[in-house]
Amino acid sequence: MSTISSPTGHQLPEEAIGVLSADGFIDPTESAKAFVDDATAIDHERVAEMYRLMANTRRIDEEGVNLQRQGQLVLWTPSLGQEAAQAGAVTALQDRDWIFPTYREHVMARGRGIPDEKVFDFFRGAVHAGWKPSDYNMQPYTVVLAAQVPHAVGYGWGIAQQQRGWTDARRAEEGRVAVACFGDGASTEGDIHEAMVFAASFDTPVVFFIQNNYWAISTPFEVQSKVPLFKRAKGYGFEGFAVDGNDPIATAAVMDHAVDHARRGGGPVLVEAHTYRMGAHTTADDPTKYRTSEEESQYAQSDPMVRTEQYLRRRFDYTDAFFDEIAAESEQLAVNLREKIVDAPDTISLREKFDLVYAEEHPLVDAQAVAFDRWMEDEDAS
Amino acid sequence: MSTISSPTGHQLPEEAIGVLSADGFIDPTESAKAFVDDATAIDHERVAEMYRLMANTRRIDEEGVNLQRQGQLVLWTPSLGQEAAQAGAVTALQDRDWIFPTYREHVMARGRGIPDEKVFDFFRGAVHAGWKPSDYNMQPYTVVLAAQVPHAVGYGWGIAQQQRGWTDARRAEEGRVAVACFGDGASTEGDIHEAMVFAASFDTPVVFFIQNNYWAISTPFEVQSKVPLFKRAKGYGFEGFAVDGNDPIATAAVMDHAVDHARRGGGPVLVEAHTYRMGAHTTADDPTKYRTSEEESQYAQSDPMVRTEQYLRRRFDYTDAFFDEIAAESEQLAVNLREKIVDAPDTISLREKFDLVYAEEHPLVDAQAVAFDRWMEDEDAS
Amino acid sequence: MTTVFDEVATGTKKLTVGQAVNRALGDALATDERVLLQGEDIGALGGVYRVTEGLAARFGSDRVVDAPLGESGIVGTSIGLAQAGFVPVAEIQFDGFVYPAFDQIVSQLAKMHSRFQGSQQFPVTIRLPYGGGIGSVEHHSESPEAYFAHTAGLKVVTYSNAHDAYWVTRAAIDSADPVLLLEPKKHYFVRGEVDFDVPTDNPFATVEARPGTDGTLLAWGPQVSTALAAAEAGVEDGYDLQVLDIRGLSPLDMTTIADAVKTTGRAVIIHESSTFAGFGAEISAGLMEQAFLSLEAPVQRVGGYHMPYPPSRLEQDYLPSVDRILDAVDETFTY
Amino acid sequence: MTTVFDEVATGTKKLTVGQAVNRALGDALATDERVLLQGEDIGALGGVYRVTEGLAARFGSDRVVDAPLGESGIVGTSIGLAQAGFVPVAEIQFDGFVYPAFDQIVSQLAKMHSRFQGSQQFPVTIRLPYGGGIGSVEHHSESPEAYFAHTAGLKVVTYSNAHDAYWVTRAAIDSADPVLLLEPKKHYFVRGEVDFDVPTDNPFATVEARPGTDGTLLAWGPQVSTALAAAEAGVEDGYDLQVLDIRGLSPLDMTTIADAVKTTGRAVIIHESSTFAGFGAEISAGLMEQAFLSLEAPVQRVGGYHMPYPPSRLEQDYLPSVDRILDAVDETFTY
Ligand SMILES: Cc1ncc(C[n+]2csc(CCOP(=O)(O)OP(=O)(O)O)c2C)c(N)n1
Ligand SMILES: Cc1ncc(C[n+]2csc(CCOP(=O)(O)OP(=O)(O)O)c2C)c(N)n1
Ligand SMILES: [Mg+2]
Ligand SMILES: [Mg+2]
Repeated sequence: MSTISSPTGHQLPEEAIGVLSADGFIDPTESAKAFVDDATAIDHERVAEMYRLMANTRRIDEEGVNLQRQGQLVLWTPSLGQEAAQAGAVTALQDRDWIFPTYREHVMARGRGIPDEKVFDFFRGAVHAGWKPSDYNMQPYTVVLAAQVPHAVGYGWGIAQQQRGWTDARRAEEGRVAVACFGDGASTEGDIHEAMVFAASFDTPVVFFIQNNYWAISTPFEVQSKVPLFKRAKGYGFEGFAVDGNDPIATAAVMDHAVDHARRGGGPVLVEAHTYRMGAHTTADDPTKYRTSEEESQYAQSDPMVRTEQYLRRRFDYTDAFFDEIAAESEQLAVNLREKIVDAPDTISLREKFDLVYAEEHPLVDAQAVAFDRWMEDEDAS
Repeated sequence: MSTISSPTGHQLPEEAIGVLSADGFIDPTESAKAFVDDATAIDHERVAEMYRLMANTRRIDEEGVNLQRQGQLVLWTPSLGQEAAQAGAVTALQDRDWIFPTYREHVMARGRGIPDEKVFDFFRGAVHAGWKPSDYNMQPYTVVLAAQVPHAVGYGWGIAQQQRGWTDARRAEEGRVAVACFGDGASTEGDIHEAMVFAASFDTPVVFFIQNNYWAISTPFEVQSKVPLFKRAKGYGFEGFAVDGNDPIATAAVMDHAVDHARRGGGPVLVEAHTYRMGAHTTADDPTKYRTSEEESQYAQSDPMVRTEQYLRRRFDYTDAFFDEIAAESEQLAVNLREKIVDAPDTISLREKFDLVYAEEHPLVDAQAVAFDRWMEDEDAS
Repeated sequence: MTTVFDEVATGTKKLTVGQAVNRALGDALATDERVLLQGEDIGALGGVYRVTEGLAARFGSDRVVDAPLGESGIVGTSIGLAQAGFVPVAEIQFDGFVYPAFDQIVSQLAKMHSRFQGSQQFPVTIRLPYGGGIGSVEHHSESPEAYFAHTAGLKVVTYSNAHDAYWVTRAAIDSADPVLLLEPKKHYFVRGEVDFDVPTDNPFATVEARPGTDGTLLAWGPQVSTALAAAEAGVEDGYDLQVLDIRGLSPLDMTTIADAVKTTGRAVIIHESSTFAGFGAEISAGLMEQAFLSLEAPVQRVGGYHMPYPPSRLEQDYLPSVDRILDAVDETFTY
Repeated sequence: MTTVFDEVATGTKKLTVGQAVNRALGDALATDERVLLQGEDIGALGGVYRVTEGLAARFGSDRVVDAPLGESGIVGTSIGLAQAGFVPVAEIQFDGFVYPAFDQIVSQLAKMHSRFQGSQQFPVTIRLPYGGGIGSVEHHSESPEAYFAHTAGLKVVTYSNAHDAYWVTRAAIDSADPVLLLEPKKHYFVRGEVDFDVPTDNPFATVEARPGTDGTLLAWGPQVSTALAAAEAGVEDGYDLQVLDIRGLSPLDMTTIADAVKTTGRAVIIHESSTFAGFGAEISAGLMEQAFLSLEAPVQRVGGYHMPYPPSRLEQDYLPSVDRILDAVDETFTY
């Protein structure tokens, strides 16, 4: 059983659903009963796909740190250690579902087929939004903590209205779900609460997907809450689950259930994936200031990628060939990315930004744009 | 048992602690077990005092409505129907404890000895704050919903720090508690959530006292939540109780427990008093637009004042003499109030307000005050 | 108070401002099925001012929705509704209760179009009854326009009469951009002629409410009537004062304003909130930049004092008055 | 980055702005036991800019408190802490994260003293690192001063160098009124001389950062250095430009400003946020009112454009620059 007790005292809550041990054996937690069959029934293709997403992203993540050190990025937010949680979540969704991420959902972005360089355009300060949301049914990364969560609920409210009167069959075929991602730190923001109230009130098809990685920059989870966050759900009248977020099949099974529940019109669900931020908060952060290397190395032992690899090997007889191929593929992705990112030009100029402030005309913006043009010409001339 | 099922479908939650039937007999609810002894042990003096607070306030409340109709007030917020809840709460406190009210805690204000005219100064538009908070250890009425609740938590945090290291005996003698009042509607505001997180995080001696009167102006409780609000507490890691707020001794006993728990350093507690707003939201409101007279008359049957009177008569043999005396006293209070309020002058001038914007000097305010003086002189001259 | 209308309005009618808003909302709901209203108490009650009366009954409680009591939630979910293809019209019950939604308005709604590089529109309208002089308690009489007009990405508009109430509201809902629609609540019960023929001018432009040659009074929303009264009273003092009714604060029709003041040479700006760093400062600074050589005297500001909006018994001393405005006009004639 | 000091500062020292703030906070904690710091990550980490480094270790995690992640909670509980007798100093991590606390700041904290008729003081300081040019992601580079300066009851102050960082911070904490303390974060690592002798002037006053006779550049916080660079560069163009460093935005030292501009006759106001309804408008309007007859040319504003703060690769085109400032100076000489 994959219980972790950390130096700061955290431990998977007893209600947490976990199926795999840290070394990839099937060893369900007490609370996993209802999910063991579903989790272990997940076919090897999906587990392999999760592994691929995790491995590819981890390599790109590493590249994010490198590129930032080399001055190519203004910032990078590692997803290191949280890959299983995200892979479980994103593979539970249909393409038509919408994801409302924080700034760390790199595995989910990959799961949506968003090209790495679009994600990186954000981190190299070229744009505020790396991709066109409707191309991938994924909202761009939001930086203000929790702010995207009411958006997800509003979106869910809208689709609930559009789907009113649909048959169960049609819901299953065409029904959409919104997934609102946030972290343990963000859970304290008032917007999370209002979002949950609205979601419950309007029976919106929203899954609140919390990655509790036990840290909000330097602030340990204990400062935000003394009890796990899945317990909040009951207070709003919907169901909440705690899952071992470093266990890909447990997370996938619980997310499958949550998404299905929402899709059928059952209203919101909360899933708290207990994971760990193995890296720094961002490249600007220095975790040695606030946590011990013992804690870090302890969590390294529950590395979700190792666990997934072990499971594939043990249960599905995956061999080196597969893992080598993924490693090579990941390496190639990193090479491709570097090529696209290193010394890449601006994707948009400030002049073009003038035209994006409003959809309609705005005389002041227009006048400033004209002045800006003139100014730029003068500058070029001088 | 005093369960109420309303046209809009509300019913006391099964977890609600109730001791008295609607006609004042001892008839505890299932969930009342742990509190029956304490509730029935409340001595007749306290019950009588609660009755006095309730009756006095109800008469003044009526006068509030009258005075508003007569153009003497800009607004009045009736507490009609919520008197038992407030009486139970305020009599559970020591004078040194602090109350952070909404705009409807008239029984609590009376319990604190705040003169009626000070409360009314607010409602006649003379001041924003009717009384000096530190004179009564009660913050003035706050109009922005929920905004006072983080203040209560901050205050509780402060006193928790000041009381660190105190012995249990000293806590019992001198320890202070903050009571944060809010309604079912306000419970949706993000500030309530952040306040609860902070309270839990810092183990503050705060009692969250919700008067769930089932309406937020025209919005029924069902829009805010499909489950009772006391259930929120568990999600933050502290205890929550539902109580029949129209039962004075149940409310008193539960509040005694909550206050005691907080005072001993046990951290926050939530008490949801289920009551009913028998009157209009304010004198500007028209409840016929959104609720039926059947609903109103059904709730009239659980009038907390009737219930308290019946209990005093049945259990403690109180007779007409007592009730007549209170009625006469209440009448006299109303007469006194009218005298003080009708056509009362301003308590403060705009000129004096200039000096209250900042505690320290502010050249702009000073300059404006000088200009204002000059202007007023000119006006008087012309 | 409000009559309930069944068809999209045509012709000309005498309505109160509140009725005109009601009609505008009804017509928007009737003509565009994407329109969805949400707010506290806007359903069965019809809003605390009855401005949405009858709309829930006519269009269903799915399209005219009583929201839970969270302003940030109201604006935040409106953003999501827009992403799902709706045209949300959110009501915030009073001026003083808009601040809990400040982040969602200023940092999210206003920035989304620019953040998303124009790939998605956010046609959210936020209706905000504002202004004082209504004898109410704290937080019910504020004029927060300066906080919002500074915010790029947001349009901020208002009006002063029933006709404009109808057309500014329609235009706000039609706008592809988010609009903060400031409703002068003390005028809800003031009656005026509404012409339902589609107007030829831009409903957000600044218009002349009264011609005049000696000086220009600049006002918006609830203070246009005070400005008009001052201009009227000024006749006795020998002043022929022009009054401009500023409907769009952002975009601000600075061309019309500057042209007018260039002609009269004198200007007094009137608004209810504190003058310090208030929206009047922008107009004064704009006139400095665009009409400097034509100014006979410094532009004056008449507004609230640098204090929180006072208790209602004191509000008449706080608010701009005819006398204070004429005093400021006098001041411009000392130059 | 920051050295940890053990005693209250004396004499003169060369420190970065961040170190000066650290020292000011430490000295305040050491001299007044009512002082309590709270904010996100200010404890063990010492703040994301290490400005509070060492303080939790020195004064205990009871007085230097890692707050849960809710800005409204941080400000709201600070109000309650003040009621319990504390002198709270709350940090909001970045400019763009202050808006969730807007209601508690603008509608509660700022109004409490007036609401309570002066019966209670609210000496809460809100430290807010602000401003751009630091190459960061969205919401980390904003200048929200206009939103706050308009708010009566609040003091809004800033500074541009290490010496003032120390004394403005001390004065903010000492103030009996709530203070929004805007910290120019791009200067945290800029070093300067700090004189720890108690200053004789008012730390919130406007001071001359450079004398000059041809025109006055007005700036605050992060833009004072740009103004000084422009004045320096202006020498080549034959301009002798004065630079004023505005430390208090509210109260604004308008007397010093007007007197200076009366002498030079020309003024350019420089700030980072959008000029439209920005704080520069207040200064321009104030000069209109108080220096009209001395103005040789309209006061100019150089600031951000009317758009959300852009992605960092574009920020140098967005921010005021020496060239744009000198262009505005040129403009004043066309009159
Ligand atoms: C409203 C707001 N406040 C503060 C910040 C600064 N900040 C960025 S990330 C972060 C910690 C977030 O922690 P958590 O929600 O647990 O997510 P994680 O970073 O661990 O994925 C903070 C305080 C912010 N982005 N938004
Ligand atoms: C932030 C905010 N939003 C809206 C309002 C307007 N308003 C005043 S009272 C009220 C209903 C409050 O309901 P509830 O909290 O249940 O308290 P009750 O009035 O029933 O005692 C509303 C919407 C307000 N005062 N503050
Ligand atoms: Mg986290
Ligand atoms: Mg209620």
